[in-house]
Amino acid sequence: MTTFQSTRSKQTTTTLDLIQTAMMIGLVFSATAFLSIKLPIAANGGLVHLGSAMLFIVAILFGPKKGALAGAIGMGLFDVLGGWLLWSPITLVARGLQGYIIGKIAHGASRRGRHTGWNIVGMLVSIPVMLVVYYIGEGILYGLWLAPLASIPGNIVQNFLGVAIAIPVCLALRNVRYFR
Amino acid sequence: MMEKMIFGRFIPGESFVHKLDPRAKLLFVFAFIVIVFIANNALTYGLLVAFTLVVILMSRIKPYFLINGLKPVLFLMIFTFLIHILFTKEGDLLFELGFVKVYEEGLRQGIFISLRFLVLVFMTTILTLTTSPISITDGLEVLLNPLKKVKFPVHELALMMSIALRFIPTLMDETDKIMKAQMARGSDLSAGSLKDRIKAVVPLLVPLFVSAFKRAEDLATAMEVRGYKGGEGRTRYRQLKWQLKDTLILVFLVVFAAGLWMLRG
Amino acid sequence: MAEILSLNAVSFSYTPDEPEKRKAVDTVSFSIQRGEWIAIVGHNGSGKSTMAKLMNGLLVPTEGDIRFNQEVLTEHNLWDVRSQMGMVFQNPDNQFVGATVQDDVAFALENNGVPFEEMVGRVHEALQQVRMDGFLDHEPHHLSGGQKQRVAIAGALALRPKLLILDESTSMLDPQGRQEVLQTVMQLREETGLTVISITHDLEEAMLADRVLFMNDGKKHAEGTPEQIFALGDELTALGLDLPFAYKLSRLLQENGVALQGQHLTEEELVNDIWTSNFNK
Amino acid sequence: MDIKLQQVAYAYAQGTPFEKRALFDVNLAITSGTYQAIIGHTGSGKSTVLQHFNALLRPTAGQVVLGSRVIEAGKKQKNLKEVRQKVGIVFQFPEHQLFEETVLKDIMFGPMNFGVSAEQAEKRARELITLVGLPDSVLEKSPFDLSGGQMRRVAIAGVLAMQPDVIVLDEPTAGLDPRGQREIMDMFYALHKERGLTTILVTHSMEDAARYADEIAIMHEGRCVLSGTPTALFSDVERLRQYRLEVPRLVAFQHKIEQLIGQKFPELSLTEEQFAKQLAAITKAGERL
Ligand SMILES: Nc1ncnc2c1ncn2[C@@H]1O[C@H](COP(=O)(O)OP(=O)(O)OP(=O)(O)O)[C@@H](O)[C@H]1O
Ligand SMILES: Nc1ncnc2c1ncn2[C@@H]1O[C@H](COP(=O)(O)OP(=O)(O)OP(=O)(O)O)[C@@H](O)[C@H]1O
Ligand SMILES: [Mg+2]
Ligand SMILES: [Mg+2]
Repeated sequence: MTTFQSTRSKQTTTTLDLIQTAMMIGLVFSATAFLSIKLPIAANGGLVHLGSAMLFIVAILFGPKKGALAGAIGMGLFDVLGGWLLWSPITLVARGLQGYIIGKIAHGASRRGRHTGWNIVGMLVSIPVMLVVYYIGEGILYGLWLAPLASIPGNIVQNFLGVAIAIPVCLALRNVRYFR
Repeated sequence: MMEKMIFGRFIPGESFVHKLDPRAKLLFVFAFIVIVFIANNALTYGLLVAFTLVVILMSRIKPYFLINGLKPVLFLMIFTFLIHILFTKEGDLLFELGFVKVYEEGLRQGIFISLRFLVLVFMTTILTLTTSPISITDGLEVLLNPLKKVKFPVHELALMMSIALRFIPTLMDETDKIMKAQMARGSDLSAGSLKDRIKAVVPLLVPLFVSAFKRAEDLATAMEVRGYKGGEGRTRYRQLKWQLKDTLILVFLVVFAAGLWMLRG
Repeated sequence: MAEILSLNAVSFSYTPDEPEKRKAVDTVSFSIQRGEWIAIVGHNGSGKSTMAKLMNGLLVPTEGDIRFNQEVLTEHNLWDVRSQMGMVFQNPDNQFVGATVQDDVAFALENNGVPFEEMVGRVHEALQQVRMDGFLDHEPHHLSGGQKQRVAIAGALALRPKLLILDESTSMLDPQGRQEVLQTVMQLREETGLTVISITHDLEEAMLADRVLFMNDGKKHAEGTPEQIFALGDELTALGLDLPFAYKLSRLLQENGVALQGQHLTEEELVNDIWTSNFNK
Repeated sequence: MDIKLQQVAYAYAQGTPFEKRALFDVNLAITSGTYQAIIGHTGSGKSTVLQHFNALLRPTAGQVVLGSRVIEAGKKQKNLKEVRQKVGIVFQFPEHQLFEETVLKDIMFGPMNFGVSAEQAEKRARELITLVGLPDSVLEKSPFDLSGGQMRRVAIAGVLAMQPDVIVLDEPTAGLDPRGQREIMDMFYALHKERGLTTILVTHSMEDAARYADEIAIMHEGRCVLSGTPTALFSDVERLRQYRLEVPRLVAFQHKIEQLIGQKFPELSLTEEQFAKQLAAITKAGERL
């Protein structure tokens, strides 16, 4: 009976892991594509998508592996389908790294994403990494080292908005049975 | 409603390009991205543009959709164009406007880089306009298959992608519903100060996560009940058919690339 | 008739470390014969879904055992048993795996390694059985709830199961969708002799069954033909269920002084009794 | 608060290639204090209509009059909050809107968004939790630790806490067991009677429409094709069929009995009690003859 239980639950967990990751990819994609809030400031026309926020939350809740996959695939897929195919390799690396770093720091030393301070550290550390990857990637793409600077302010705004949203949402989700 | 916008990028059709195998199209586009960088003079860039035009014609995509696809990158194109014009200071001075000096080489580079961008964006847009997301996933899965040898989880990745795609419209509907329910309770993402708006995200995202999580549980259960136990021993229902024309267009692309190589300056 | 499935003193607890908490399923035993239609009824949280999950090994009993075709369900025969047991859940959206209708129906076949050529035939056959063969390439978000549930049934049928479990498969549907699904199941049973277990709150649905299991707080409260179960009367309402239309009405009529012979479960019986006892004297 | 829809049309995704017209020329007037049911085949536009009742959707043509507010197509609207506070909506599966740490906070969320003080909101929450049939002790629990039926009740309390004048219900009992369904429907009916709450119920259950509603409107393919009292509407079986709807089971049963005995009942029965009384009267009259 005990072996039955363990083999069964092993398959169940791998399947569930897979599907959870798929759902998180879907969430990151959706937030990138359709969810945005309007900022009073004019960067990016004022409309900032919530993809980064969603990615941060996923990485904090589920750790580095799912964080990296959700970021890389969720946003990479958005590039592929949304007409930004050329940028997708950059996104894949930048967002994958971001998810990984946040997840790693938030889940380091058995913190399991429950330590708000470390979660913030994770997010803050990931931001420059993302900016650098985009800078280098776009530099190669455009054949210029000046043009990619243009996307930095927008990216910064979007990332900091992500931090501002991820903090309260993660605090709230901690109380939910499924995420305890 | 929102769902249709993303998948709306794919426009079903019966053209030659639509009917190509997604693997062929993916390989074609990846190769094309590299080939574009061969061009370096007026002749080769001209050929690239002509080639792209032929593909556009063959795809029978209405120009409206292509132009639409261009919109998001238009700003970038203009921006790079200007940067080249302003900062490349080689060749003859063409004209001077106050402190702005435009050199021949700058103009040339500006035009070339913009053209390169344009053909790349058109070509990639055509791929997404003529290939359904699920075919793209199928194509990628098969192309990545050799990586299974090095234990790369190709099946899992493809399954995750296809399930994510399958659930995006559902998640969007859900988002819409939750947003409306919270709006009816007086919380609004699109009103108030920045702080208010950020606060209004919590009542939206928390239920969205909870529901996505429940869906994952339900779906995993349903999959297991239907005998899902990983990628091993599975057969495939979606079959891709490689046809002669798929080989031909790739051969043609190689010939084209060779031609470009010989004609480059 | 041969037994297809039985539960023998099965208990299950989601929180085994807290024995003081109520078990979700508490020493339940029953047996189902081939070709039977069994309805399981009971209030929200009475343990119906837990029982369904125990039946195909998604959960493992903390006590007792489950037999399929007289064989105890273990890790060794688990996947084999699952391939003979189809299951359709409540939420039509959360069980649609494929990108299109035909992909979804093929999913179980792919998992079981059925070769491509055979799959095509079986997918078409299964979709014909639920009358969804005109929808091969439709995507899930363009289908109604009832259509999705029929696709889910086809997905189970493709493996040619012996037993079909419906866990409140009609409860999220509108009346028409519900009717579509029920009719599909009834027709299937006639054509193929499929064994059906339907978990439901809908009494009219339960009336279709050969036998009804009435669950209360994880325990089997009663078992019998629909007539026997609905004859329990107020016990049903006290434990969260409702009374069938004809039963409720015949009681009210008697309270109001209309002469009737007794209780009635079906409309026809009631109509006949009203006629014979009052107008055809 | 009276509600009036005048020549209301609505199209989803208007102005895009995916435009989908869901309402055409809907006219509907709901007098303050009425219990109004809206029935119709799936996809007929019921949910779309009800989102106009508190300006979650704004008409693409025509106008919606909500008390003293007029919401007109094409005009910018300011301060819709005021309307939203007066019209509470219980959506289908309302438990999906729960998000707070505790049940108490979740119930307080709505009123506090509308400027009610914390003390006042808490007082309402404590009152309402009993009203929806839950023990006080759940107030301190996380809503996600409750059962499905309990979550549903908490979500309903969260809408009632805004103390709306009008309550709109979109199939509020879907998925509950029969007892739960009855309890919830009876609770809304009691609120309607005791507090004079205007109640708008969207339902697939002809039985509920017959039992509770003063007025019923039928939606069909984006139009409001018929409205009237339950008795009037359910007398015309053929007409309902046309809109792919059935009469309540009891009404069909009455027709059957009427045919059998060759005699019409004095009126159409909308509740079992009413039917029993009428039949009893007929049989007694028969005996006396
Ligand atoms: N995953 C779970 N973890 C902990 N407890 C659970 C879980 N699922 C169900 N339960 C509990 O087990 C009991 C039986 O639940 P079950 O879902 O089997 O009831 P049900 O009869 O199917 O109810 P419904 O009619 O609402 O579907 C309930 O008390 C429920 O709270
Ligand atoms: N967000 C949306 N985007 C596009 N079309 C929609 C949207 N919501 C509803 N529709 C369409 O509008 C029409 C009316 O839908 P509505 O949801 O109002 O119907 P309903 O009467 O509430 O149906 P049901 O009984 O199934 O709840 C349908 O054809 C539906 O497909
Ligand atoms: Mg259940
Ligand atoms: Mg609706």
